[in-house]
Amino acid sequence: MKKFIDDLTVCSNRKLNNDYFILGLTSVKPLPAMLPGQFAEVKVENNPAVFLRRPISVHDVDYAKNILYLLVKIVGEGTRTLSFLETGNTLNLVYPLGNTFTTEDVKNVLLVGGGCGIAPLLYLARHLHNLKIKTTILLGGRTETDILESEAFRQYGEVYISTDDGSLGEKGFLTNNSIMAQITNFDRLYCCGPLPMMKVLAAIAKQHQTDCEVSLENTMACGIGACLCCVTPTTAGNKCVCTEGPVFNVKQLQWQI
Amino acid sequence: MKKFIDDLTVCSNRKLNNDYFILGLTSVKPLPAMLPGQFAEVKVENNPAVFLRRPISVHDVDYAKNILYLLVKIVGEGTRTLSFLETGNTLNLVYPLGNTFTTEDVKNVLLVGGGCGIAPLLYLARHLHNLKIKTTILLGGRTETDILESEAFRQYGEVYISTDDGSLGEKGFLTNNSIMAQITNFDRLYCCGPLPMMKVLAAIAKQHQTDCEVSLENTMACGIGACLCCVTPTTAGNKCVCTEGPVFNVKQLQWQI
Amino acid sequence: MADLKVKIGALEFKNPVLTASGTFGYGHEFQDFLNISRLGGIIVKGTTLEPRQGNPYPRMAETPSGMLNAVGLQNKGIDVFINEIYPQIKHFDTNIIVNVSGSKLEDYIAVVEKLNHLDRIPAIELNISCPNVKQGGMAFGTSCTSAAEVTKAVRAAYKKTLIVKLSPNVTNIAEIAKAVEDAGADSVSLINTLLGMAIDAETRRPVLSTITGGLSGPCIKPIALRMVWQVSKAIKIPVVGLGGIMNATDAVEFLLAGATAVQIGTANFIDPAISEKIVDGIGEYCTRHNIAAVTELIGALKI
Amino acid sequence: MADLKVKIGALEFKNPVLTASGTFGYGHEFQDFLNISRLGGIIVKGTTLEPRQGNPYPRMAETPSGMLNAVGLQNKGIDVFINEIYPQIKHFDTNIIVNVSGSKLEDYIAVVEKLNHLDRIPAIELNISCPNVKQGGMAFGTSCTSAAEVTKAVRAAYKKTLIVKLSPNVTNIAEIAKAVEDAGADSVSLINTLLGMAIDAETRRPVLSTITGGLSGPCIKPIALRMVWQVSKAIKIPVVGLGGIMNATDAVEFLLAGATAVQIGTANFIDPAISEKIVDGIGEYCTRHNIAAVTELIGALKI
Ligand SMILES: Cc1cc2nc3c(=O)[nH]c(=O)nc-3n(C[C@H](O)[C@H](O)[C@H](O)COP(=O)(O)OP(=O)(O)OC[C@H]3O[C@@H](n4cnc5c(N)ncnc54)[C@H](O)[C@@H]3O)c2cc1C
Ligand SMILES: Cc1cc2nc3c(=O)[nH]c(=O)nc-3n(C[C@H](O)[C@H](O)[C@H](O)COP(=O)(O)OP(=O)(O)OC[C@H]3O[C@@H](n4cnc5c(N)ncnc54)[C@H](O)[C@@H]3O)c2cc1C
Ligand SMILES: Cc1cc2nc3c(=O)[nH]c(=O)nc-3n(C[C@H](O)[C@H](O)[C@H](O)COP(=O)(O)O)c2cc1C
Ligand SMILES: Cc1cc2nc3c(=O)[nH]c(=O)nc-3n(C[C@H](O)[C@H](O)[C@H](O)COP(=O)(O)O)c2cc1C
Ligand code: FES
Ligand code: FES
Repeated sequence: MKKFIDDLTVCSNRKLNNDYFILGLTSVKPLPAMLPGQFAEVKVENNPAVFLRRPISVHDVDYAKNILYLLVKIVGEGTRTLSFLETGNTLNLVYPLGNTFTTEDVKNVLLVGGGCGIAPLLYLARHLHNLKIKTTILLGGRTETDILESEAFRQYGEVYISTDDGSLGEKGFLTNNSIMAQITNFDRLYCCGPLPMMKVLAAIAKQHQTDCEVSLENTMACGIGACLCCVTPTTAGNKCVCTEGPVFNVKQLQWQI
Repeated sequence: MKKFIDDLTVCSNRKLNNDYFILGLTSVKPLPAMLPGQFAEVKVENNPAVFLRRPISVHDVDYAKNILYLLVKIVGEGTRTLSFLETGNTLNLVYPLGNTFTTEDVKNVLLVGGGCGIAPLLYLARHLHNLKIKTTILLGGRTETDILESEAFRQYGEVYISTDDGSLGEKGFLTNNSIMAQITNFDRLYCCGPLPMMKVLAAIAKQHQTDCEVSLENTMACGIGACLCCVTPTTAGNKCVCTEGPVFNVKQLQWQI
Repeated sequence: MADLKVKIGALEFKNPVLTASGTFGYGHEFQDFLNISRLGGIIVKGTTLEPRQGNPYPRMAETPSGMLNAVGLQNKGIDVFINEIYPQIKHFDTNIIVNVSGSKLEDYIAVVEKLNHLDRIPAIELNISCPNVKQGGMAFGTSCTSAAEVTKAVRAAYKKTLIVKLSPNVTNIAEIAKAVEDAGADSVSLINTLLGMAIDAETRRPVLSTITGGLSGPCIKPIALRMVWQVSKAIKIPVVGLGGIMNATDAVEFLLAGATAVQIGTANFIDPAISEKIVDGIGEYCTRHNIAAVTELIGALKI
Repeated sequence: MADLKVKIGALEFKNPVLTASGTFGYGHEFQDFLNISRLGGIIVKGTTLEPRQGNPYPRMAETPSGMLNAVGLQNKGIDVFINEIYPQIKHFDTNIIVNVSGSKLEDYIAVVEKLNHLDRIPAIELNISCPNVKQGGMAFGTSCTSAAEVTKAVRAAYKKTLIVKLSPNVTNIAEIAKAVEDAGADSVSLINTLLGMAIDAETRRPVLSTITGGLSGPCIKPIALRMVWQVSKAIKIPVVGLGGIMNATDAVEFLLAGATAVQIGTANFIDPAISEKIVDGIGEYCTRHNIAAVTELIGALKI
């Protein structure tokens, strides 16, 4: 897929709560084709503490309105600076980068997002819905405010929710949610979230011989396979998360599960 | 004089033309005592290209309204970033720094400002006016847009103008302005502007045995006499422009004039 | 339009802008962003005799105006380069230079002997300065004797243009450059990364798996510029300058300091189109300053 | 509230935060901005036997996340220090340390013999690493033999705590630290500035009057941190770490890497109140991490 380096224009910046916001970005040109799971390398301006670009997933694309959405969690200087962006500001993106989730040979799937891990899953849900694949969504987080975009997900399938403190949905870890009892019904799990969560989920999936794809978040310098900084060990040696991922089938990974 | 490190609030940012602007800064506390010729070390935020503070002269102080004015010329990244400041923004200053013009033993003086060199002279003119010292002002620049604040100066004395291209006032170098014919009438010249201009002026003053004080603009790191980066050779050895200047009597300097 | 051509030994470059090893992949990663044939040359990732997996993750840390890397020469080995990568990139209308790395003298020799046969590889850059591998690498580049020894041996085995890449982690880089010149190199390139370290105060752990890593980016530019200046005064062969070049002005500074050509490294990560922009920018600088040939700038610093 | 006291040899510091020579004047320049008696110590400007005018202007260049200086040890000489400056600052309730610089061994000796007699100067920092003077300075600090020689001679002449300040412009700083330790130093401090250069592409001239200068600021922090880590593993005497420390987190990183105390340099120019804030910040870090004594952090990096 052709990659671009483009100045996009911020057309919205919606604050979800103190930690999360969604940027809407548009362009005078039609946005390029993007696949679920892909990401952009975002240039953070005006902050001396930020030198490299920041990788952010494609959260959703509205081709009719020519808007790309990014869902961002504020964790440090770069994401904090992005949170201040206002309508009309410019944001430079290198995109779309990385591979995509595979959607072949499946009829019934479960999307599992932990906290900010839902970022790439909404666009995937939309995609699966278009492909008429039955989609169930499981969202988890520490507390209520970590459960994001549940209404948007409901357009595409049934939504289950877990919070560690029980403030929304079932109380407990996402991996203990009631939907997990039906794991064998699903042809594939798609998962994005904190590494420990993904590992537990991958272990459960493995136990039930359910296929499982995960989206990884290694630290990146270039995002285009040039620096070899973002590797993860796979059955075929070290692979770049930015080009051969971010989506991996857990079978490819060297996880001790 | 006690020095402060303070966050001031931008209360105005007046664009004079494409190159120059005047910032108004206020504080919840009363502004400290400042003398004409003194300067502030200004912290430029949000620009990765700017690491050190930038020295900017006290252009004027309105103690009644508790406002400090800085007149700034856009020459690089730091001053460009300052030009974007908006009302309500915060600017951190270390100030007031440096010495002051001497105003003892004079009755009739000439202030000479080249371009941005007028920055410290307006506050000096106000000061001289309060002291009832007869003040004449000579402003010079390449062209019309380099002649700044002439109306403000007129409150304090007669204003003469020279521009290289004749677009305002007399045509030619400021050092050839008609007022210079009366140089022997003045007890002292106060001068700030480009170094070559100040040197020519100092030479003329010397020739006519007229006293002359100049304000220098060496590159500075600390502004408080700690780094010794800003020295100028004087009859008493290398002296810091930030503490023993920026104002020097040309007699102290090692200028070949 | 100024003449941007420069020469290193017998080799002509259409302009002085090359891309630095390890920061530009094999070139094709950047094809969507710029026209590779507009560059003076590209230097591909450090290539060793055998395939290497490099160091464990994490391999990268952001630092003030720069970054640390601890990639550790991950590459598929010279045979895969020759059989699989070379055929994909040999059509690029630019000088393709292979960065040759290794831990043993014999490995360097084995690699360059194979490279002798590749028509479209007119030069190699001998990496005796990688800080991120346990054996060899930088060790070769930090003493005059070993730097001269490896250069001499490779010189004997390699027929085309030989550029030796120097380490900045030394007391006297000019001395090492001189040793390398005397040993028969056609050119030296400098600097490789400076050895640095990052710590996460919250977890109290090193950020990199290897504890230390190589520092690159604009933070090192003043050091690189000083070394290029020192080295270019000390030797007669052309110097290729790099270290923190982010734009055409930076590149011109290196030329003025004495570099015949420059390499763009970390800047490729911030703006993958930057190298071509720097070619344009140098041209514009020449036009603005009435310079007919970029060679007029080389070492033209007014002291 | 954690116990912030640290010791270097017999000398106790109320906390590990000192200010670096040449960046904090003689302390009184900063009195309007902070309470000097809250600092662990202040290290005054490099002092030589005779007064020195330093280098010509311009002496400073801003660089990415840092600066170059070429001050060149401008100071009024040891006698003026003793007779005029010392009386003004000796009341500060902190450790006042004199940074002793010179070009000749005899000069160092002459200076330290005079310093022996000052009650309120409990230690000196021997500067064998200044890159900005033609003779001596850094030359002493770039070979083990000369570093050991000058340390030994000064050790014999100076009775109180002797800290030797090392140059980062070397191939193997741990080796030099070891030589200095063996020669009798009580502590080493590192790093002094890295030799760098800045060029104005428009005028095609060096920015500094001396062409090259010393690089400081956050840009050098990764290098400084690496060197502190290497040196603290190689020697038994305490290490004082500095180079680009801008805040308490940076300071903690140096402690974790093995430093017993830290120095704040260029950061004083950006925020003249920073050193005291760093004292507070280290205290807060200890509280947040349940650390009873700051000494627990020294070398506590988890590998
Ligand atoms: C392919 C990919 C897609 C991503 N998609 C999204 C997304 O859609 N929305 C979103 O909010 N974030 C996403 N991230 C993570 C995002 O890139 C980081 O949160 C961001 O780079 C942090 O920048 P910062 O300057 O705010 O924080 P920093 O100051 O750089 O770091 C703050 C803290 O976060 C840690 N950190 C930084 N980057 C990462 C990382 N990549 N992985 C793990 N820890 C890290 C640091 O170690 C530090 O502890 C994605 C990452 C990758 C690799
Ligand atoms: C005591 C003092 C008072 C000053 N008062 C004012 C004032 O009231 N208003 C105002 O606009 N400016 C004033 N200046 C000058 C001002 O400090 C510089 O213009 C500013 O620091 C430039 O910052 P920058 O980041 O925009 O430019 P940079 O990117 O730092 O530099 C742009 C160009 O300007 C040159 N330059 C930078 N600083 C100086 C300097 N100090 N002297 C000469 N050339 C320099 C650089 O070499 C470069 O060519 C004063 C300087 C001093 C020392
Ligand atoms: C991620 C990364 C990988 C690198 N790999 C190599 C390499 O394989 N061989 C080599 O000689 N230099 C390598 N380098 C060093 C660069 O080629 C260059 O010398 C250094 O980064 C300084 O230039 P810069 O500041 O412009 O990046 C690498 C640098 C980086 C950042
Ligand atoms: C303007 C300036 C002057 C300095 N003068 C001295 C000096 O006289 N003696 C000395 O040992 N180090 C001197 N140094 C080096 C500092 O003490 C310190 O080692 C160096 O700046 C690195 O620390 P930093 O990055 O925190 O500034 C000077 C540094 C600067 C910036
Ligand atoms: S981030 Fe550079 S290769 Fe993946
Ligand atoms: S700017 Fe530091 S002494 Fe003047």
